Amino acid sequence: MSINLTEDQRMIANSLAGAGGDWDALTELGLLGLTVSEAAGGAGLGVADAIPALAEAARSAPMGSVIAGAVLPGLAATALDLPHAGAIAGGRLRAVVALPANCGDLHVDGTTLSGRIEVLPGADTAELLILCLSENCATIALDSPGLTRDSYALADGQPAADLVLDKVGFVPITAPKGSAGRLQDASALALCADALGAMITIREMTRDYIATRKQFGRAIGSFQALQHAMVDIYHGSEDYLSLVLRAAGGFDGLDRARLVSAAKRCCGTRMRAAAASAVQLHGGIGMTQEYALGALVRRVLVADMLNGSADDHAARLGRIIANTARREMQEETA
Amino acid sequence: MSINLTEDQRMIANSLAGAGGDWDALTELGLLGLTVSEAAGGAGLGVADAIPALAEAARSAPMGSVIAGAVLPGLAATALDLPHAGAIAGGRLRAVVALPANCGDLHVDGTTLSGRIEVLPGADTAELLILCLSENCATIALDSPGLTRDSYALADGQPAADLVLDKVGFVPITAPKGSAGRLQDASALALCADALGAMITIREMTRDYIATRKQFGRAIGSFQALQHAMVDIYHGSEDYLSLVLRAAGGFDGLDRARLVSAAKRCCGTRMRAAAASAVQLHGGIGMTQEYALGALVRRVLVADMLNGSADDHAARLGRIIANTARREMQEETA
Amino acid sequence: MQIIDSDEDAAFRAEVRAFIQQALPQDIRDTFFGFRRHSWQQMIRWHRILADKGWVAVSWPREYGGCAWTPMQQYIFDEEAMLAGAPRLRPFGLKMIGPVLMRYGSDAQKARFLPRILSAEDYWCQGFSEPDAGSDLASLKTKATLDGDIWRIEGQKTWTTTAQHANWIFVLARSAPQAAKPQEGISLFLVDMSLPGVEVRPIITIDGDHHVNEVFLDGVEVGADMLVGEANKGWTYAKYLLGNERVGVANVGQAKAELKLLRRLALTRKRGNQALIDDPVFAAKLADLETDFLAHETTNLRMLSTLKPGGDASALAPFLKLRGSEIQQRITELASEAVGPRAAIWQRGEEGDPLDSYGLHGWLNARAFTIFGGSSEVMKNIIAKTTLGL
Amino acid sequence: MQIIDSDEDAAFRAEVRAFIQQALPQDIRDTFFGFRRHSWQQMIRWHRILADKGWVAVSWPREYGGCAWTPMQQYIFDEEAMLAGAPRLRPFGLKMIGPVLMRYGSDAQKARFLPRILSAEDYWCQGFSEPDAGSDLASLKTKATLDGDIWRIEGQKTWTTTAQHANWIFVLARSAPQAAKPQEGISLFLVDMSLPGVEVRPIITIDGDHHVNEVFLDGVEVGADMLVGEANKGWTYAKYLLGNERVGVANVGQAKAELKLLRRLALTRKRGNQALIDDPVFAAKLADLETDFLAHETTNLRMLSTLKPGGDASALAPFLKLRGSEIQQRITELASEAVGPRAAIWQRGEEGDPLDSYGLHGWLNARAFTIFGGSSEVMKNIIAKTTLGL
Repeated sequence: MSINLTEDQRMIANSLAGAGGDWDALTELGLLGLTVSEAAGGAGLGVADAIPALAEAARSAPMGSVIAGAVLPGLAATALDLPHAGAIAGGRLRAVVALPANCGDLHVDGTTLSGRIEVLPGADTAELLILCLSENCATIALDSPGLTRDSYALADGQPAADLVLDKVGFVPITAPKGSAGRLQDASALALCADALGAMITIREMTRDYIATRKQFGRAIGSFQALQHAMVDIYHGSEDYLSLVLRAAGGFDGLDRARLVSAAKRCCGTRMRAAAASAVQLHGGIGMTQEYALGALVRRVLVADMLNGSADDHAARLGRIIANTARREMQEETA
Repeated sequence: MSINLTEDQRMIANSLAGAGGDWDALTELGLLGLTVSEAAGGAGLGVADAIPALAEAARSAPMGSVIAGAVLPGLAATALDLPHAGAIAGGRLRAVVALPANCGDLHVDGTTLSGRIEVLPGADTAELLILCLSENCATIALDSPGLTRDSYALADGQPAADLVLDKVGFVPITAPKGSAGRLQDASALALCADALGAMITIREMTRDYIATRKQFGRAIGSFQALQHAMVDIYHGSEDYLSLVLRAAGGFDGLDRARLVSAAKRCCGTRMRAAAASAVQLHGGIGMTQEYALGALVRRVLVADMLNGSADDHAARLGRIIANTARREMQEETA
Repeated sequence: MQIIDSDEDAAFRAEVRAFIQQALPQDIRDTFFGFRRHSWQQMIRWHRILADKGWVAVSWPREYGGCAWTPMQQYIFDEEAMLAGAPRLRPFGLKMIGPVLMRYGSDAQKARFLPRILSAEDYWCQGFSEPDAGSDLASLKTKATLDGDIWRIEGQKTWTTTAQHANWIFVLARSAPQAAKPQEGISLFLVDMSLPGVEVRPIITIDGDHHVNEVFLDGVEVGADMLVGEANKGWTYAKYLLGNERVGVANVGQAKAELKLLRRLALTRKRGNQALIDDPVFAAKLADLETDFLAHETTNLRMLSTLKPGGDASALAPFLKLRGSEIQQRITELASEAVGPRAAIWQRGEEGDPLDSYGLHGWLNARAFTIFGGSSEVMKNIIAKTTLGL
Repeated sequence: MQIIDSDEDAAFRAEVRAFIQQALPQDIRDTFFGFRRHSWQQMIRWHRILADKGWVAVSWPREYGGCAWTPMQQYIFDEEAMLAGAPRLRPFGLKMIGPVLMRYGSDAQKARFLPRILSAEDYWCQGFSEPDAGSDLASLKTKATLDGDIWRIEGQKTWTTTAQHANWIFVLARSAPQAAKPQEGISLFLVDMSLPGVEVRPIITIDGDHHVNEVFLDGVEVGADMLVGEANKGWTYAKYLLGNERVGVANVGQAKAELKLLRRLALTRKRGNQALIDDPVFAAKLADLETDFLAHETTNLRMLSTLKPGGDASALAPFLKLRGSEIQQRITELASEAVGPRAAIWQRGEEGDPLDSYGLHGWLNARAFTIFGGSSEVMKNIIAKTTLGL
């Protein structure tokens, strides 16, 4: 099985895979405006279309930088109708989106903002911060006085930063109701798509490895316990693929929260375990930095760690399920 | 590995295994006074000594009736210093102990008691009810006016009953502090011991079955996936054996709650899964009522279901662990 | 991937729902929503109601009296029926021997048997497994000897579901004992269970119930017209049949209905001071189960969407069987936890405890799902070989 | 089974604790309790402190400068040292080649090497695995050719832990290539790493760290006095050595200390409005991990209690290795969860993030535990064969 793509999605996926995180290539190929509205000079791609393309591209290149630097800023600029949309689409302004999951203790004091924003991918080089917390959104120039950043790399290779805000000025934006939640879910699902691409590559590598690696005079893939472990990886990742694509397809419907949290939960439980199992099946070679597996595994882990933990998403699912049960009960007695 | 027993424990285990749930045999062999104090004519066995003997006996016979009809009443009679102790030890009075886990909504109204006691093993034929809820304990004659019972069998074969109390008279007893908690833990651990004996027999049966059953021209125990599943059952049950014996050995220490809950939790998680895996390894034959496996599996399940669920015990463990962490932190800063 | 009905499918769903609403008897509904198992009689009644409507063979072509529904329509119908509390029709005629006869049977066999499957005049059971041929089905020992125009069948079948109710059995038997491979030299026969030499003995399973049987075939004589297709080609037909069986046990609609019941159970039970469904630890387990179900449902639809009508589902079947049976088991796991200590009570009498499907009995019964119809281990072997090429 | 110190053991524990309290340097303690990994230098310092006290070889007989402690005393010492934040001494000399030399080595070898292991003048590494001989160690290809009185060793070893620090390596090499079975015709050699032809190349692992190496042996020449025991009997010595290695990785004391750190981490992190340790879902996972550790600790003690001093632990070893490595992995799993999003930050510089042992790095590093020193799959194969007779 593989990811079914439309012709357009396949073209975008190919471009994304070619450009990877290279900013100039992304600019040249016009990919920075992927999710910016057509009115503002972008391609106007919605989440439902962007996710399958991202997942496909993620099979050959990590998409973290693309998500943080292009997909999310474009979605935010479009959703909040920002004047910066054109500059973002044209690659003239590097923007980054901070969401509730990144923000611990931000507080507004009149016209300034103070607090910390943590582990924000892309924040190392961005010029504009788009802050989306519930209905209160804002833009902040990242060279504002009072704003300091501490940059580093994440385990999947993409750069990120912590931001400390000390009475930093901001431009308030009135966002349409639900924008922050929607962007938060888009961000979570985009991470899931990167992990999905990585996972499909992991499973292909692992299958090929055990089919050829010999120990005890035979391919290790002929040992039943290893076969069954490989089947679990394969079947689990097919199910995960189903969840990610379904969440993309249903992103604009009423079921968005449930579908996204299901995909993200699965990323942190079954896919994390599947990635570990893939290392196990590789044996020693899977433990080496040089071999491609490790970098792929780290992408699955980073996708799990950011934008709400697996337990956070299980808790949200639990609340949705309880509400469903109560509604069903009412419908029956009504 | 096997259960290490003292000479005395082995003698008791052999007698218990021989008598099974047969009341006359238990009376004849003097086993009804096993845990009644020596002063009252019993053998004065403590929990630490009774548990290994029970587990060993449980390898060949279900111990549910013995636990409900002899072990717990004896412990309760001794702990509460009941005048009935001698009659219980002599087999002249059938008693049964109700603990917090059995009692949902009991309430006292002056000198009478009302409410329900549910799924109480041994309550079908008992004459005396020993009720232990925190410091408030009581004895109740089971033929009292206002008391009705609904008897049935449990899935492990032992009889049990629900009791409905409607303004039933009782004899109040002032119990030493902590008696109910201690009896509740003794009851939980005794169930674990029954499941342990069953589990050891299950693993032996399963090993023997896969070593001899042939499919595809070879013993199914030569298939690696089945071997590994069998190793998990074996290793898991060794660990469970460790937990049960350790809880018995530490029953009179400060760590009782943690040790008992760990054993009970393991019964409901790993042992329940191991029992299911044993059925799976047997294939069709394991699904038949006629074959001995099913009755053993049901004992593991019943042990899990009574006296606090696996989640109840995990929650208790969680509280103990959190307290430990806080104490350790204080010790360090002190 | 969007799981939203097209306008056409939405109209179809509305039609289906309306029919079920008025046609499904209340007592059958109540059985399901009362956490009990449907009886055989209830299932047959529902079968006949559907037969009258012409909705009993959802995947069969119209020429044989089927609905010829698209996979999506079949899925919608199953989902609606299950969520309404309808019984599952047994697959042995409709999904197993029926399609085999359509593809490999003679015209006479089709004309004789297919209508009687639709009408429930015949009910079939499956004579495949034997005491020494379970997972290793190809090692079966039942013999069929041709004597003039008559096949004489001798052997023992086991784990035969609903043999106590069925009047026909399809039987795999070894017709060429000298064949080079065990898979060769096997034939598939249609056997009238009222014939002399057929004896059914019940097997009581660990849940205390009577689902399966031993079937003894003691020199049972059938005519050459009861041989399906060619002699010694039975393995081919059996593989086709098993593929269909395993797709069937994806059990998406039924699992969806069972999950609805489980939610209700968890809403009405207490843990501490709150509803069990609000307990974070139980809720996390339920969330994982619903997530895995959502994935299974979607994978199932993705796979079915690649399948042409009448196509060979054997490559997909092991995936659907594996996860479908696992999810059903996990539903019984959480259900028995939700029931609490009362789940330890052994079934009493015919009707049993109202919660008996959801207590220990449900759990014990569900153990069979990963054993029968191809064990999970065999499914994984097949996937490793055919899909992964290992 | 009681896990309460006897009076004697309690006195021993008090003595051990008092010594560690005054002897363990504060910076070493701080490294551990600051969630960081001990450096090689810290480990060597602690080794020398213990050597001065005579407490470095806890299981060795007194005649070789060991403590000759009972298994219970060894256990107590390990527990106290780990809980205080001490580094684990590397096993290659003390637990691997040392015991092999005591049992199979010549008097000259014992006299020369054992004291230098105690004093840390020599540090050993293990030349067993090869690129094509990992789980299937017996297929190793490194050759040893006898030329007069000189063995010439040619080959490549890999996954050699701490080869960058060690000055000696023990090497398995094929000395009789024509032997009937691959296990036969292997010899065990002691090789000075400063000899010409020995080259160490680092392998950077997925956690970005340098734990393991390739060791190339390019015509390295050693005298006959560097052969352990008899030629071609090396497999026997290797099995003895691996048994000891695997018992060592039960890692009970270390896991106990790591669990203490994990509890502290969970106490100081928040989930919602409460400490993470009070979150019911996290608490349930922690409870399961602590339960499995309690079981492992107890099983370990039960097993060791049946083992005579100096006895062959090979039957117990696979159990201890299997569960010990699994528990260590699960500690890193919960720890990285407790650290939260900051666990996604890649290590920076030498010192790294203070939480680096407990974030992603710890998790990645722990993947090795179920692979190296005998993979979990191989351990299960051994148990199935030797303990279960399958």
